[in-house]
Amino acid sequence: MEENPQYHLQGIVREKDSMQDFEGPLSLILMLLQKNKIEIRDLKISDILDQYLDYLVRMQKMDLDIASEFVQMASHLLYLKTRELLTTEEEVSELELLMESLEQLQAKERFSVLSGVIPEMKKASETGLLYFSKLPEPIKQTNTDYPYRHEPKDLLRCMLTLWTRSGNTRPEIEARFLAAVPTRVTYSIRDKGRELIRRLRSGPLAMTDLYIGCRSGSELVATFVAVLELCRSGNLLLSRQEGELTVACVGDEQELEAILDSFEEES
Amino acid sequence: MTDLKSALEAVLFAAGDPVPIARLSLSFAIPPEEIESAAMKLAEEYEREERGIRLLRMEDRLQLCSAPDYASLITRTLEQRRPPMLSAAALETLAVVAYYQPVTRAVIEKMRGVDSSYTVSSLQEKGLIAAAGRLEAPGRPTLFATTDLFLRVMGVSALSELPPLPEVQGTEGVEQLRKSIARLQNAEEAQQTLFSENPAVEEEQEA
Amino acid sequence: MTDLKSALEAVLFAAGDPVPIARLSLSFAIPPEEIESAAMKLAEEYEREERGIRLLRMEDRLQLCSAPDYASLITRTLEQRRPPMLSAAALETLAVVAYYQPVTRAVIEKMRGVDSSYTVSSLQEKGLIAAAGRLEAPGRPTLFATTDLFLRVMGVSALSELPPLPEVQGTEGVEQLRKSIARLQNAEEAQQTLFSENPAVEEEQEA
Repeated sequence: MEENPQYHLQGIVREKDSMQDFEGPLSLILMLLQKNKIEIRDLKISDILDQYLDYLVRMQKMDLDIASEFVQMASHLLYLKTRELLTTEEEVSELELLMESLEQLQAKERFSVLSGVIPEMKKASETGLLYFSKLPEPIKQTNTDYPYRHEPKDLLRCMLTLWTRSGNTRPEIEARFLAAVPTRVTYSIRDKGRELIRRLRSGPLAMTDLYIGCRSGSELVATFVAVLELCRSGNLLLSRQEGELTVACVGDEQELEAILDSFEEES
Repeated sequence: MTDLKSALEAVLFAAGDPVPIARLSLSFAIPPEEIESAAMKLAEEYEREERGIRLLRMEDRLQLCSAPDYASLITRTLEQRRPPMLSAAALETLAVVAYYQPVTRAVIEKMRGVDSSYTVSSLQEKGLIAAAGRLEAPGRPTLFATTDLFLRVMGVSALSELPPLPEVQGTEGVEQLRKSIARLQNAEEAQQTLFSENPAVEEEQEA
Repeated sequence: MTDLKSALEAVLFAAGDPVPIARLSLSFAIPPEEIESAAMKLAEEYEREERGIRLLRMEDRLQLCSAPDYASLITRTLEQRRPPMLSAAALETLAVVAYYQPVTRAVIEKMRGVDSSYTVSSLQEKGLIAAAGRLEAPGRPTLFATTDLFLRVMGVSALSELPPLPEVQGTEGVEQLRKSIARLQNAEEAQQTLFSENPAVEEEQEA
């Protein structure tokens, strides 16, 4: 066969029902190939594709199902073609040939028995295909908590496994990789008040100076509350000098100590 | 309706897919026989009252489905394509898988005498057959078996309910081939005994 | 059941989702009022007979769903299997987080010697560890710490109740760790013997 054969796809599709084993134009080609009616070498797949697309356009029916069917069959055709190109002739003994044909004959016999039940299966399927199932309803998940108990000593065992794995020694972790564990430092207002009084004994200070030394939010809050409390009891005097608030301390030591005691009770 | 039947209806409705009787028995905390008998009563009730739903059994699983009478109304309302009827090729392949399962594609092709890769993959896509392990042979080919959907489509609740196969009758051709093979094998063995230096060893190997 | 109610049941069953009354009216070729009244009768029937399904009306759409009474039974039956237990890798990662928290994934990986991104995220998903800020270092990696659920899983009420790791470094630390595990093991066994009513049975079990 020199020239590529022309397949008249329109006709093929119309004759669908009369064809035994084929559901589209390409499966007819596959069937012809298998029955050695045409040679796979003579097939130009691009030609078939052109004809097929042409057919689809003419039918004005670019159906995705049909298109995917086509791709599937075209890929199988390519497979057949590559297999054809790659296989080499093998020598087969007479015995092997006979065995092969025996197997084929037996397979055919077993198959011919099936033909007796196929009409019944066909009839059953005509009703059976009319049952529709439904999609599952979404399930409300109940408890997603991890539902098991473990023993604390299992954690120790794990650590032992890790340490023995790393050569029987505890792995060292460089300090820069470890987070400074956020320690909750609480400042008592009484201590803060005492500290304020001590600092102010040596002379008045700018209000901002009181806060500059604070290292954390909670220290700032403690300082602020202590200032407020001491103001309320009249032991701190605030004055504005050149736009800046200055704080001075008044009152004797005993009085101040009594006031500090009262802070503790409140906090 | 009794509580048990209602509960079964609710669970099967929510599941959509087939639910194993064993699982129902476990979560309902009653023996599987009671689930089965309630299911049977419910299925009969649906039929008798000509309801829109059916309860089907597939081996040891239960599933609710719509009644086949309303198939075209359903496809029309839901704008679905009507399920295409099975082609002759599909039915042939299905029959081979159903009666000789689990089978490889090679066996299907040998029996049908035609390449069946397309039909096999399309049946797989339709959910009528499914991969069921691999054959322990060179290339480890996939084995195929039928599914719950296959039982539903065939209108049976178990593989054993499929129509029985007629007996295989050995044809003359098979007999003749068998004889030829035996003759060839004998001739080959005779040849080997002739050339073997030590017949005793040869015999031992045969034993 | 009348044809119309059965048909409605079948179509709503197969749809699963809500179906507009208008669409039903179109495909059934009857006025929407008839669809509505059939739907109402069907809904009443479901209620009256205490069935496992209910017909809901949402605005101008109809939907079948399982009866709420059976919600927990449905969940129990259809829920996926219980989640898997922690793997050895996950438990290791959890131990590192527990004893070195807050830690970055880099530290966990350094201690374990293997990539731990999967186990870290799976522990996070299970709610046993959680992100707890970022390390003030280049890249600001996430720090992980254990959660309250972790305490419950371990059966302790505070991290301080976990058995402590030995303070010493190096090989000696490993030895000490071995000893404290043995001590805990012995204490546990002693406890068991103390509470067992019949020591003979206990011995038998051990044999």
